[in-house]
Amino acid sequence: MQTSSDDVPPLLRMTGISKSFPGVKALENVDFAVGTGEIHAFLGENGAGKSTLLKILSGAQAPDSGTIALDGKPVVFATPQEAQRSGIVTIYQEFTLAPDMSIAENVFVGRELGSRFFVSHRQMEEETRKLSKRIGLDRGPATRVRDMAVAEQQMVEIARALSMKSRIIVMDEPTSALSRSEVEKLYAIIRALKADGISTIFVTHRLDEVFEICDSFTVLRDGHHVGQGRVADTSIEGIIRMMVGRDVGLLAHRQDSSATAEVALEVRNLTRRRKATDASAIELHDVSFSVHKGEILGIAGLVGAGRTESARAIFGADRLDSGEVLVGGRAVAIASPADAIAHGIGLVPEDRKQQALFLGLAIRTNLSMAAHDRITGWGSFINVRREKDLVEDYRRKLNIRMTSDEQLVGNLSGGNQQKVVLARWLALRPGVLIVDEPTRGIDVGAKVEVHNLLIEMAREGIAIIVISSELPEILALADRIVTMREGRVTGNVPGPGATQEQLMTLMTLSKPKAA
Amino acid sequence: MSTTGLPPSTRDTSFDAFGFIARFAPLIFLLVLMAIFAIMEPRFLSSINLFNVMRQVSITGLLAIGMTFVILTAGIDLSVGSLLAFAGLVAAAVAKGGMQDRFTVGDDAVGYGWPLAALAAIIVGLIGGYLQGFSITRLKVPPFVVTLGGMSVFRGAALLFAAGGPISGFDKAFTWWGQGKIGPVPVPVIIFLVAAAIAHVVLRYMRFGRRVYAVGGNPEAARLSGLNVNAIICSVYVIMGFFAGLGAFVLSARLNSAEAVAGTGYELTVIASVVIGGTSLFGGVGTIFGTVIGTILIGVLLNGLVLMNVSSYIQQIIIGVIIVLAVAFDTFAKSRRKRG
Amino acid sequence: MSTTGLPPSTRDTSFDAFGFIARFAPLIFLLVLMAIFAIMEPRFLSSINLFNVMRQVSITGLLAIGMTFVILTAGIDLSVGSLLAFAGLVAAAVAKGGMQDRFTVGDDAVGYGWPLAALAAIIVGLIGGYLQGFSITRLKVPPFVVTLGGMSVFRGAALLFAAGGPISGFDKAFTWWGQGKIGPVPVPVIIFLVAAAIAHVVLRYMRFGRRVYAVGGNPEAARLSGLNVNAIICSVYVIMGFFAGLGAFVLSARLNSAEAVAGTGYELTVIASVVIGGTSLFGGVGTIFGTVIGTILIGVLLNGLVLMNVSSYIQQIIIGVIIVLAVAFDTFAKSRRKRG
Amino acid sequence: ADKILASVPGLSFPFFVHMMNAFKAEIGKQGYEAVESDGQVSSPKQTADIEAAIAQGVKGIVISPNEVDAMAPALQQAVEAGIPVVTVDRRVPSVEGILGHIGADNVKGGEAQGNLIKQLYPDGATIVNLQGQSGASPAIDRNKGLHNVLDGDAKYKIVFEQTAGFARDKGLSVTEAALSGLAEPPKVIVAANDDMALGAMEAVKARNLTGITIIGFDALPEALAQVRDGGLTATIEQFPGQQSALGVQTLVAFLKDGTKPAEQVHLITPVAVTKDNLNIAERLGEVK
Ligand SMILES: Nc1ncnc2c1ncn2[C@@H]1O[C@H](COP(=O)(O)OP(=O)(O)OP(=O)(O)O)[C@@H](O)[C@H]1O
Ligand SMILES: Nc1ncnc2c1ncn2[C@@H]1O[C@H](COP(=O)(O)OP(=O)(O)OP(=O)(O)O)[C@@H](O)[C@H]1O
Ligand SMILES: [Mg+2]
Ligand SMILES: [Mg+2]
Repeated sequence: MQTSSDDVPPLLRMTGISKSFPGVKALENVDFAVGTGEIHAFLGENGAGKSTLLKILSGAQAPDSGTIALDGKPVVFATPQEAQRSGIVTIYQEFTLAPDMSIAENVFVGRELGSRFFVSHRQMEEETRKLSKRIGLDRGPATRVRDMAVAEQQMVEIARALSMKSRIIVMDEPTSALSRSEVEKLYAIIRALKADGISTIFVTHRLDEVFEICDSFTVLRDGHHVGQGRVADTSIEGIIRMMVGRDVGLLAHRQDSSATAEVALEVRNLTRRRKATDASAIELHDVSFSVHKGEILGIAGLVGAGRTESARAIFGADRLDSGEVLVGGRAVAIASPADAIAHGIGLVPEDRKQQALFLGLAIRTNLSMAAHDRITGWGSFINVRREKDLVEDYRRKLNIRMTSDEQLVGNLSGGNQQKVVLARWLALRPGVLIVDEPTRGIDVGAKVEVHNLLIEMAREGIAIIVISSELPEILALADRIVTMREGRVTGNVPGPGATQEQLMTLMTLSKPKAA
Repeated sequence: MSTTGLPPSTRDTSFDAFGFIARFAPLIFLLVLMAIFAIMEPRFLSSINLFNVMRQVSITGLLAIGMTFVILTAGIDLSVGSLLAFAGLVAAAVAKGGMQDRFTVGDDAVGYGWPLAALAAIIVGLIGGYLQGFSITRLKVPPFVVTLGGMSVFRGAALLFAAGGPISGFDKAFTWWGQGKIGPVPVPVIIFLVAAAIAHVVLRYMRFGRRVYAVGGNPEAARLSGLNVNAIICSVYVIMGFFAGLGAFVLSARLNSAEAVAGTGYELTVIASVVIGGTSLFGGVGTIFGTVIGTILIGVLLNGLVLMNVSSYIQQIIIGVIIVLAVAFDTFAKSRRKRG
Repeated sequence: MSTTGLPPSTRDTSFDAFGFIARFAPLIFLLVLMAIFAIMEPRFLSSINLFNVMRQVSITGLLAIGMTFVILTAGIDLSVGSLLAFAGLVAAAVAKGGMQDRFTVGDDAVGYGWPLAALAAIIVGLIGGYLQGFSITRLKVPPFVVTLGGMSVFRGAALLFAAGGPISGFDKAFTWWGQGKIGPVPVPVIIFLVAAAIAHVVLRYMRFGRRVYAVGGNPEAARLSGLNVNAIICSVYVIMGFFAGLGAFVLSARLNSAEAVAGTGYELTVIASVVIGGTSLFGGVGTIFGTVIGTILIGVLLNGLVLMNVSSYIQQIIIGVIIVLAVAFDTFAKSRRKRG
Repeated sequence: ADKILASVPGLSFPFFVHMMNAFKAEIGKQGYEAVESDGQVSSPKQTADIEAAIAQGVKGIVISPNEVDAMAPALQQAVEAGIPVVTVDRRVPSVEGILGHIGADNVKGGEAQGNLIKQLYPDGATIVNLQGQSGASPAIDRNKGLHNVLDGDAKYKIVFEQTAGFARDKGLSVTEAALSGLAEPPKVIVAANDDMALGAMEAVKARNLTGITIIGFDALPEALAQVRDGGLTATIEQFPGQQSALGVQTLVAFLKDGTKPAEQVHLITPVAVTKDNLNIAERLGEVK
């Protein structure tokens, strides 16, 4: 294991990097160094400035000041292309795929294979097939990206990075959309890269991953460099203290369940086909479960298990082919999200940028969007006073970091954006709240806050369904856990006492097992 | 184009000069242009001329208000000119008491009176708008295509209705709406400004306005927030239709005549007014205030160049260049603000 | 609009009928339309009439090929008609050896010859396209606005250049490009189809083409993938300019005349052709094959209705409705293919 | 110098460019300064131009209105502001106090086309009629004139009638469709302006048809050249230059010493120009 010693210049050294956005100093005089063949964890709370620094490294943004040196020689990257030529390859936090092009075309965009002028679709698809196999993406290379799930899109991003000649691979939260088995495959790849002397910069909010795979780390807080070191020499608590400046528990733990006997929501035999005409392409197959008032129900499954599909179908976002939804014991017809909301069901979708946020509108407008009834005064005029109070209320409850409620939501860091989306649904005061990957891309501190919030809501009598790819999160929160695989429910077990191993078995089962 | 436009409640807390310029870029551009014209032709600033400009823009201004709603949802309406022509003819026929009396002039001309005529124009506009909104939301055909089709259909309908000829000669009560004045202010100008004020309040302070921005900003998120996206999209075309009908009535009153070829080419003028005012064609960003400025800017350009007796060919060149420069200035000012 | 259009390399492993219909929806619609016309007016299918249709659409078809590139990047070009008029006049002036000999007819008319004239038209087109591409990428003004400005500027330039009059009467070698035939096939048709074939190959098999799709699909992603997005966007307007120039040359040859008002309203016809062919106005989705079908569809409509001697007012109504239906059919077919 | 507003419906039409040039030449000759207004085929635009001119303080207005009814309020305004108005080519009867009108009735022009057809084909003929832009008043009037003469006489059959929008490319494509739609070629193609006639001529040439009479309208130089060389049979001369000059003279006479024209409406009779009377054409000099 090589590390950077003081006399040999490290592979990469960024010195005194500063960058501000209007109203925000995203980075101030930050130093950052990575050695050859090192797996370097880059850590910090939401909005600490990680993505900004990495965008500067990859030539996507220009720093206000500071220098970058590769092999001790100063370099300037004016465009992503220049960074790529120097061997710096980046997987960005936001997806950078063209939705209507195939996997192969996305992987090789800008570097198409073929002769001088003509591209060879065959050659690109061949290469893509190999890459897909390596990372476990089970899709034909000609599949259109638009038709794929979020996790699969993340894998396409990884495939693209791997297809480039690199010395440093920058991965900005590559695992946030992945579940355990894909994460394992990614680890294997990163280790193989390391063996070839390729360095990886790895951003994650799942701190256990740092200890599983990383050699060294750098921590950022509020745009300042607050610490660095070798992973072997520290503990998870030590890193958290550095990140947030105080002690935080890793995960919330539910002391006592608040579940009642009253069923809030029940679904029976939900079935949905991908193609209207093709009975074999079933996405959801007789999915049934129920959730009680005050209960937290966890849904666990691998990527593509159909958890998101179930949630969207219940919420009326997608049509069902058959099945029943019962709210408070009565069958209801839900044809649109508006219907679901009318029946007191809320959904925090898994992809906040595409499905939840109005990036060009203010935080205030975003937060109150589903709760106009609460802030509308006489003659359907918005009561701005009441709206501002509402925002202030949730800013305090959720500890949202913002400069004012007029700030554009698009300028918030990912974690704070997620909190705004959660607040939107809390403001609605639903009877049933479905949260799909509620802590995706959220830092540890915020994660605990979100967990406590969910527990708090359950205590108030709301029925909560948590979909998460992180088993520890499900285990920590859920009163009861439903597992799914390939569109079917494969298990339904009590939360307390369940183990990761037990859940993994159920998640990979192909036949349902009695609970 | 990620940084254009100004959503209704974006404010930076700290004052900064660039923020100010960015916010009022279209207005600043307009004032500079007016200053230049005033220097080159002092009569430009005479009150009679300024009222002329305002009266001239009041019709396209009404359409631009409706178009702002449409463009805020990332839509577009190419049919406004044709719909205006058709609605105008219907209003004219009602005012004349039917097609037989089309060419009667003077007091004999009283048909069903202006209130019914105005109502007829507006109803035609509403129906036309609704049909298009329906096609967009139900048939899922993009607005550009639906309204391109509508442009052709309504023009054909107008020509058919009028058998190609104009209908003219209304009573005084009718023409007052286009030719009258209240004090020194022409009636169409008052109609335009009142409509703008109402639209401003709706977009900024009412729930419906909020939702228009939301649908334009991210339709999928709007749907998942429980908004009835189809209803909102359909309604902006109905609103556009309302303004086309109102504009048709005022135009007929102003010209004391309605013709089947009225409003030809208005769609592009109107869209240009809206965009110059800082509204993004990608939806979700824009204000009525900007649209009013954009409308006046185009009117000032046309009027100023005529006053200076610039050859009409060269006028077209200048207008084209200035439209691009106005938007470039707006974009530039906003990008400066972002960069800080 | 999430599922419209057909990317060139989407293949389902299993064959399904809906997929097939979705893929060829515009073609199917065209064939149905032709069948209806053929039943109502048998002469519609005469080879001479079909060649007429093809010759008629060849000019807008050339423009539509260029427009496909533009729309694939989520852009738009409203200036094509004006640029065509300007380029045509310049070509005509070159062919006549200057403005003095504008009306000379016959063999005296030989000026600098057709090769130079064609070159001049194309150069004007390229420069016009480049200026617009430059304004879009450097001044960051949206394509709609830049080309709306360009529409006004080029028209003004054309009127100024020709002082409002036409330039006509070219030599035989020149007019052959618009009026000649090779075997039974009119030359403009050959030019159109060859250009379409080349554009098809470029978009589908060449590096540049794939990048056009990438830029249209997600410009930010394209930039982060190391593409020079500005260069690609600029170049599609240059390509559009090339086709405007080529179209201008062929049109002048066909009419044996160039005039300043040529191409008025072409922009909407051309855009409609492209969209009917399944290209998404949001970029990233579309094919040249579709554009050719869309172009022919509009030509068939115009020709068929004229042939049946339908009143021109009713024609406009029918055309508007059918454009919407064609796109609705395409959208519907595609939505059946895959449910979202 | 004092200013006179000269306004035409649209300077994108060669016909009105010629008219404007004649206005400007005559205004200059009379010692005034011309203010040019291009109506851009839009009544509101021409109205705005008139209003701007009133604000600017012009001494008089010569105008060819885009649409006679729609331009009435603006002209009324001018008259009320004490500005003398002379209309050219298209008359606005509803406005009282217009100083004078010089014109050649478009209906009469259409009639001249019809009469020529009757004269050339006393035994009857089949006719293709290319109409002008839908809804435009000259298109309506010229079409009306043609029908006035031909309707009611069974020998003259209009076998095909379509608008070609005053445009040459449409004239060409509509003629092509007409020729393929008709069982046998027509005897006459009559068009509401020269542009469409020239387009029709190219379509006929492409089909190698001979002996079809093509009649245009406006007597543009290019059409005159074709009449001379046999491409077109005739075009209608309305003497727009003469009308314009006369209009300006009428206006200036009033401005200088208050003389009103002897007759308020002065009509010039449109004439069909054929090879035989080519020399009466006003713009023959521009033909090379
Ligand atoms: N384009 C922008 N305009 C304005 N502010 C921005 C912009 N991009 C980032 N910021 C701000 O810069 C700060 C740092 O953001 P950055 O995305 O680097 O955080 P991060 O550490 O990656 O957070 P997360 O873990 O949530 O992804 C945040 O306060 C954010 O709001
Ligand atoms: N790796 C894959 N191979 C093939 N199809 C897949 C794959 N992953 C997902 N899918 C498709 O996606 C559908 C369900 O995806 P959905 O997003 O509902 O799953 P999920 O359990 O919520 O997973 P995620 O963690 O991605 O949210 C499946 O029915 C399948 O058609
Ligand atoms: Mg980040
Ligand atoms: Mg999911």
